[in-house]
Amino acid sequence: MSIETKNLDKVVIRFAGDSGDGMQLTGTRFTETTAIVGNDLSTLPDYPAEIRAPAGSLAGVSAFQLHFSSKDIHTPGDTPDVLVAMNPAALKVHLSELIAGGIIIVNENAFSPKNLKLAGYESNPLEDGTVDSYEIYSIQMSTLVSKACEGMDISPKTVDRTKNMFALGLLYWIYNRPLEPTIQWLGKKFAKRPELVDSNVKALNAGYNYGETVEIFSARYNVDKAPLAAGKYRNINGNYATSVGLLAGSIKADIPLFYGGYPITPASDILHTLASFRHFGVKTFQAEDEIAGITSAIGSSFSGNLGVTASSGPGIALKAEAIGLAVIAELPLVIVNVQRGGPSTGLPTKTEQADLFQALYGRNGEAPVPVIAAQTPGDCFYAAFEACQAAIKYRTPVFLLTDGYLANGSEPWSIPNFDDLPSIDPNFAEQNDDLPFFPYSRDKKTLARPWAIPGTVGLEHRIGGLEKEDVTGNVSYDPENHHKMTELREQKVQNIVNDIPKTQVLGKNSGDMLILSWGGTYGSCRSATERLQNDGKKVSHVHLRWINPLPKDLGEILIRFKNIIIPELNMGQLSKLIRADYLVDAVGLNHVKGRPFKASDIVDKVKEIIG
Amino acid sequence: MSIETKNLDKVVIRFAGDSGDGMQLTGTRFTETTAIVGNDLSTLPDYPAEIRAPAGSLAGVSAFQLHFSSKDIHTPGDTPDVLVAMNPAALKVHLSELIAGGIIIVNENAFSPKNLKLAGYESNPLEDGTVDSYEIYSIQMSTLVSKACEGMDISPKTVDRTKNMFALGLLYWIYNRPLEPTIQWLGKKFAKRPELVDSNVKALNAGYNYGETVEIFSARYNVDKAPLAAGKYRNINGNYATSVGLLAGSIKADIPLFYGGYPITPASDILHTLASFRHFGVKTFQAEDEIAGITSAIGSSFSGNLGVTASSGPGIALKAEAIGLAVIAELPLVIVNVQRGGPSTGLPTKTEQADLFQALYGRNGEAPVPVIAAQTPGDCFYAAFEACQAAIKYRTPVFLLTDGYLANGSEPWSIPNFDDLPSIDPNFAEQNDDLPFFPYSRDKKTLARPWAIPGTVGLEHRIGGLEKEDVTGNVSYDPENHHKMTELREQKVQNIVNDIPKTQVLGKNSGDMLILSWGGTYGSCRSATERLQNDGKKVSHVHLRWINPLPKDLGEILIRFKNIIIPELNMGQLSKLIRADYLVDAVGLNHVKGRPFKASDIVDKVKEIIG
Amino acid sequence: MSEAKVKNPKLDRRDFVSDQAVRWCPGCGDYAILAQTQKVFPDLGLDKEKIVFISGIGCSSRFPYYMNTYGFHTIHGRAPAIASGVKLANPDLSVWVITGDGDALSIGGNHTIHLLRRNLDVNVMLFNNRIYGLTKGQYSPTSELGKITKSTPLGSLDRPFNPLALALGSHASFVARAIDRETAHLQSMIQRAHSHKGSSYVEIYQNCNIFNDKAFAPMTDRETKSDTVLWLEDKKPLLFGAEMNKGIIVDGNTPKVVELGDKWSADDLLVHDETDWTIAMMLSHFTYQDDFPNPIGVFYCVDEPIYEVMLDEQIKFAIKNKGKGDIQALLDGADNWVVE
Amino acid sequence: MSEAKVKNPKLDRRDFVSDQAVRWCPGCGDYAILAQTQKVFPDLGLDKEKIVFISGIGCSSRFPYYMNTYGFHTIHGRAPAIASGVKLANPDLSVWVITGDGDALSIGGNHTIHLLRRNLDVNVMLFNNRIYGLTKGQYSPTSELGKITKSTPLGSLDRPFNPLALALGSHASFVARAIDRETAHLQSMIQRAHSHKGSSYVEIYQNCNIFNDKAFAPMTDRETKSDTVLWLEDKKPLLFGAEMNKGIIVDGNTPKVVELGDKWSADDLLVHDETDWTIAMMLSHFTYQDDFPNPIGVFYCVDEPIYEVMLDEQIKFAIKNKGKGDIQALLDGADNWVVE
Ligand SMILES: Cc1ncc(C[n+]2csc(CCOP(=O)(O)OP(=O)(O)O)c2C)c(N)n1
Ligand SMILES: Cc1ncc(C[n+]2csc(CCOP(=O)(O)OP(=O)(O)O)c2C)c(N)n1
Ligand code: SF4
Ligand code: SF4
Ligand SMILES: [Mg+2]
Ligand SMILES: [Mg+2]
Repeated sequence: MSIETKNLDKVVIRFAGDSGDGMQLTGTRFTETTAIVGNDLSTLPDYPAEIRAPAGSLAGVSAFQLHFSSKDIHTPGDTPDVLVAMNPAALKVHLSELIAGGIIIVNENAFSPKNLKLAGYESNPLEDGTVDSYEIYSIQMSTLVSKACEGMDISPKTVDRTKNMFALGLLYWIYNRPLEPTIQWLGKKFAKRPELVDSNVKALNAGYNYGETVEIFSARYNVDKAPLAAGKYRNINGNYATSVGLLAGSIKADIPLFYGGYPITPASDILHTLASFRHFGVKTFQAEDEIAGITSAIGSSFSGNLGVTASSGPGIALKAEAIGLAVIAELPLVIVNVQRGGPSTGLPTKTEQADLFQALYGRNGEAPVPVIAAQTPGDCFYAAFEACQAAIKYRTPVFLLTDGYLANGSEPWSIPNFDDLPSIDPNFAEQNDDLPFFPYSRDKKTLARPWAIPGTVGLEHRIGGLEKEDVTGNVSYDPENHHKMTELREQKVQNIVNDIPKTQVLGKNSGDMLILSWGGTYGSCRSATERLQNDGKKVSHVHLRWINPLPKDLGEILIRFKNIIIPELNMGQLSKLIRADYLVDAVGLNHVKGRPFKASDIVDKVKEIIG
Repeated sequence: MSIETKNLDKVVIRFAGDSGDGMQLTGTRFTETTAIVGNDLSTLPDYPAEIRAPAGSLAGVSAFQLHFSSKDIHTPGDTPDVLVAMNPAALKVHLSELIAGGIIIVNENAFSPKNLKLAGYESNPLEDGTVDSYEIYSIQMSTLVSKACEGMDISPKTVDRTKNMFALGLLYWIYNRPLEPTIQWLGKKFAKRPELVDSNVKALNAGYNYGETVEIFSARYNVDKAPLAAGKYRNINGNYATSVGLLAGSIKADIPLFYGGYPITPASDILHTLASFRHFGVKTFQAEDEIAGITSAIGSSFSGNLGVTASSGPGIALKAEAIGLAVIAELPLVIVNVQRGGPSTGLPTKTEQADLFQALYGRNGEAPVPVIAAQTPGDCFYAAFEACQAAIKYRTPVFLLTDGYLANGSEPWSIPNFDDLPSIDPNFAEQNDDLPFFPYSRDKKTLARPWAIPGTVGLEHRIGGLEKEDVTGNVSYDPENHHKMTELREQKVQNIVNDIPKTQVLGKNSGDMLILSWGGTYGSCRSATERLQNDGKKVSHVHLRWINPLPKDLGEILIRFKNIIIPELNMGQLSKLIRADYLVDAVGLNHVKGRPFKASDIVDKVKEIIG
Repeated sequence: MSEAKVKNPKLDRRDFVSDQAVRWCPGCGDYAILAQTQKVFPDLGLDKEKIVFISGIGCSSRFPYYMNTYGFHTIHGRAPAIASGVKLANPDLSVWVITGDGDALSIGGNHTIHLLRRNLDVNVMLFNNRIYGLTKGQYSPTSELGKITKSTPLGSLDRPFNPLALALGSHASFVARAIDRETAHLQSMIQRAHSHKGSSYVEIYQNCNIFNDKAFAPMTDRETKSDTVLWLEDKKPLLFGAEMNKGIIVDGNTPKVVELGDKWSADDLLVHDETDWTIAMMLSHFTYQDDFPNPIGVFYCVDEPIYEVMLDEQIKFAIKNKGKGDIQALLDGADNWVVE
Repeated sequence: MSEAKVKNPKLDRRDFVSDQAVRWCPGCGDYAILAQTQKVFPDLGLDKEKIVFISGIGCSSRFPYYMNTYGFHTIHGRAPAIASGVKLANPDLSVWVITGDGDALSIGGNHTIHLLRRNLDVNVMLFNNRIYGLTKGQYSPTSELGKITKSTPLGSLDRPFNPLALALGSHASFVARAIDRETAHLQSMIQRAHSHKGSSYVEIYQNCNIFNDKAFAPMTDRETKSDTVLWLEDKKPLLFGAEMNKGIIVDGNTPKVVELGDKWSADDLLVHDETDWTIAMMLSHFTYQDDFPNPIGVFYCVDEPIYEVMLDEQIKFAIKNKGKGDIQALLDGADNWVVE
């Protein structure tokens, strides 16, 4: 029987298995290969809990979703077309989200009575009709890998761990992808343990060959290259892009990057990545807590480094007081919040956008801080870079908001030419013998104050958290001065508006509905808009990267639409802001479920409103 | 020459002198006497800096303003009628605010060349025409007290310190007030040092007799009793009222009050006051920092006490993470923020209202907390009591906002009959052998969860900061559950709206302008409204005590006015909220000058708008 | 923990097992500590409802979920402060803090030392695995200098805390160390912590087999442990070694390891004294020093004034002195007046 | 502080006086400390522009305003962490932390002990007045048990920290104590702190004449001070008393005060050794003990690895190993592809 090869526009695969089954790794490999093949893609890793749960339990299921396409896509996909379930628990947790009639591939060996019980199945779902309406492939992967590795001098346990490579190989066969990149990667990864390279490659091949040989598959699929703009691409995830964006900022400003921080999910990878940049002169300081993380960064900025700190919600909460200090001291600082589900410890590994108000208002007093939010994993690079630019140019702490989805999700990224990025002038103050030095004098255009760093002869001066006198920076309790300084600090932040490009409207400049979004919901909103437009709806999309200040032209745009909807993974924070600032009756679409919107959620809601 | 006695409706006196001159004490004594005399009154202590500045310097000037009247008044007064200046620096700092032609009383002895220089006077203002347009009384107070105490066996320095009593005695004479209450108070205060009682009383009498004897005063003044409602009154300041309100709440709930906190200006007096309530069983715990302050209070609530913490802006910032824990743990807790000037250390001894957004939003995730703000020093008692009620009834942290002005300011307070206050039912969970215990089951009406305290047999359970499963309280990562719990927590807070009385409108129910206020600006707004109404303007006033939730009927009221103005000592926080929630074009009047509004600021602004 | 009447003297291990599935990695040392705790608790003679476990955040801090008592899994580093509130609110409770090396010594270092200084009768079990487990393997304040982890790919640069020296420097009144694998001894340390009145601080070496496997292997491996562990017993000379042929002497002020034999006999050895702060300090200093065995057991145990006891006395004193507070009198104040 | 070239060797006291009016209460011990600092700094051989004073919040923390160097008056308790950033960003700077007993040991306790553990070359001057001055007189973590203050009208309930024991328990490499009134000695301690490479921790007893007057009077009053102060000198026996007739011996492990004479001679006394941790610990324990004199001087001084030096080495090593970072190569990554 010759197997037919069908062309598809897009595929969504979800790999799911026990935490120990290596699903994140499998997904990442499939992603890298798919990137090299030239598809557009978007990924959504999903590990459920901070603690490793007992093997086989529902709580222990880890998943990785991957959407790849021959078209320009923006989300990891609403509903998987394929579910790879390495054990019963994985099937149980994820089956309901599979598309009707979708493909299921399971490791039959894992469907033991014990595992079935752990997953809460009374009977075997492979046999009791549960999966009858799907295209099910039940494969004894464990048996097959142990056969593939027969005769090798490695433990059965180690052999069994290669079953994820079997699954990967099989999927490569189904979707017509090359094995080489994975084989090369295995070679590097296990350079010191050739027997592991060997066994994994054997399992990978076994999976591939299984598809080739066993005549149970009715079709193979082909997903053509996506029509990406010409250029050099790589796959990148948000935390990595953020780290590199910060580094790029510091290199362009020609000042060392200092990172002070404390580990926390899902921000820790920024610390890890920057720690590996010692050869760039990057100084990472794992502090005793988040307060020391940010205050050490403030100290480094006072000394003339580019101070950076990153955390997630609970850690950002601890930094609140120190952010106020950076505001009044008017020192450059970048604060990254990789948002996760709250309140309190909340849902540490899940995504959310509920810390916008914390970024804007989470401090005592009037302490304005610019806020920029990244919109895709790759955009984290640019958002981080722009945060550095603004921090240095305006001498101010800047908030960069990303989230768990962006941080761990990935997409093909057009690699910038570093030389094309703008340089950043730290514009350190220098002694001028003719003039006395005033640490709170200001640049007329930006309102930035001088950055006079210790070590500079003649500029000895003292700053602090008490209100400062305009120009001199001396401590002042004068009522009018306090009001003036409050306004100056606010105005300085608002001046950033001059650096924000004209707002892009996706679609017509007026219509029945404007979808207004910020941060990581960009992709879902954009996909939804495209679908609605294809449906002939008069819907446009505006996405905000800067939230403080808001772009100058936003007001004019808003009033040209009959309806405004603001989808957010919170209870309506941007909505409140937009309503207050523009007095428009923007409606919120608010999910706090620990995961990105499905484009269909938005499509449905918009149709509900405009019919 | 017989001295005329004139009747006045109201007088504003400002006592000013060096930090060492005892101006706060002098002001407080005049206040107590004035209260006993039966005037309505309002006070504004004003000490400029946290650190004692060198004697005689501008930075060292301390002041106390007192407004008393035969009418119902609401503010400490816009412009003083009388300035008591104990040294040149005090004159320099405060002269400009004195009413045209007002009375100045100075201690001539203090106008030495050294002091003049310290105050930055090139020549003596008493001689160079500076004060010519005022009614100036230059008195050698130091000389006079040293004469009064002649022959006593005490040091000249100690004698000189009594000159504030001289000034006080003189003012008692001018304003026709009895000396006895002060004499009694001195007797108590210096019970162990009779020589100090003696010298101070001598100085007080000397001041009084000076007025009586020396024929330089053209008039004495009489300010009649104010027509206060019948009842028992005392003078009370905000921090004391807050402390007693919290105590009253705990007594009415019949559970011990636990206070965990760390000293900070201007909140420390709450700790001091509660620490003196050991005989009420109050437990005060001076913690190592604000985080330990609030977390120990949360621990005490978990154990069944009424946990309370208080601080000011920077300290509240540090509590942010823990507040989130209290939200998700759904435990009663009262958090008091005595607001001061920000950002950062800011203006520690000055008042401001810029922490409203911090109270509402200063945490990670969706973590709703009810917010109530006191409107006058005496109202701090009721606001604190209501905060306790809501915290216990709804099992939630509650924010109580006061500010530096309310905390240290004072007014006559109609003493409540404790028995008339409502009792509070802590409604502790008890074992029910028939039913399993679910820590996150809910009261149908309030949505409160059971408060099951350690020590209760059979209710052993575990809570924490990870998202909880509805009803069981088990850790849950389920998307729909998270959304549901987020809504439940929000709804629970909103349910408090049912306990908020109908909104009072001062004035007509519709008109040209509504003045909308919250917190400590109540008095200025109310005075301004009365003045505008007397001017025939169609102006009404609504004051908010609960800000989260906002009262049910607020929306209907707002739309009946052509204009809405929101005066706030911040850059427009309530304004933003009102605009967002009701889509009305409310305009802000925003001062951040470290001091209360003058009623005239508001009057002028309203007239500017409505003509 | 004041004398609790034992209503149900028949509690057994199972009474302390909650209905929650335990979610640590297979092989984690936390399991052993949990098991020993559940085993020894019935012997403490406490009513179950009077027991409270308070933890911060970390793998170890999931512990309270598994104990069928009152429990509160709070926020990172704050357990000692929360526990202080729990205990002050109700001194009748038996309060246990479960914490990790990151939780107690990194973010929570200040609360830990202040708890010990105040000497509330709270028992701290510090699970020291010398790593951040929950956040997947960064070095901790007890990791050895030069530790290679995710956040320190070229090695950590900070010298580790010695958790017991720090506790002693904070005036802890009870300081001890145990190991996850030494189950009977671990039980006895829990028991000693319980009976001590005042703050008890027990460091428990715990293996994190995922991110810092074998950190304590020399002390638990059969072949090496007798040379690496110094078992502390009160009033006994400090002897160790497979043949108990080595010991600790003090030369001047400096402790030294000697072999017994011609030159030294057991009589020359330093005799442990749980009430001697200098000895405790000296012993605490052995940790991280390769040429010394690592002491396990009770380092220090003395009676010191207890915060909540004094607070209670103060309240009683105040009531005796001023009379029980009269709220109406307080509201009325000293200076009031009546408007008719 | 690496070798700074002295561009202006003629600096004098006045060069270190800023133009800000000093705002402490008349009579405050802070004045003396400021004066001695301004006096001794010209002798340190530092360029003025390389000096940075970092403080938290408290009366003492206003100090940087008065030094005509770089200065940062930050937030309560965080000075050690901010100073760490300052030093790591530019190891050439001479970094001084000015802090109080509340600032460094209450809210900032954790940062203090972590700074000492890391051993950055930062100098800490802790002004210990055993009270919260700035907030007008609450007890502090160094106030004696039973202290009556505004927040403890019936007396405080917590045992004080012993700031030096805590520092030693945190592995501080330089630990010393001075007194505001002993001006020459104070200068020498500042000098010693400066010359020590690694964290230097100097506790300075400071009189708050407004809220805790005479806290150290026994140690400064002419009549009593010779009996209450034990002046530490390296390699010298521990002698004190008006006639230098008293001393410290060690009996077993326990230090004791003896009178010299028939029974004891100077040869029997404990000889101070700045490199001996056990002695330093023992001495630190004398504080708050009425029967011992209070040691003043350098308790402990040893060389330990310095954080920022190792960081610098790590950067150099990485560059040597991997080549200086190439940002374009990093952006390109290992797996990329080209779309034509
Ligand atoms: C405020 C805050 N910061 C950081 C974290 C992330 N975090 C959780 S546990 C932990 C450290 C855990 O280490 P340890 O206390 O040693 O416990 P272990 O997991 O090793 O038992 C960190 C950094 C957090 N939850 N909250
Ligand atoms: C976050 C925060 N909490 C509290 C305060 C209030 N506060 C300022 S200084 C201080 C304590 C001062 O004591 P100490 O450090 O001993 O300094 P001293 O004034 O005695 O020199 C406190 C509680 C503050 N400024 N910030
Ligand atoms: S990560 Fe380590 S400490 Fe945490 S559960 Fe796993 S083995 Fe235990
Ligand atoms: S309050 Fe005390 S420490 Fe502060 S300046 Fe005055 S005397 Fe000095
Ligand atoms: Mg650990
Ligand atoms: Mg102090």
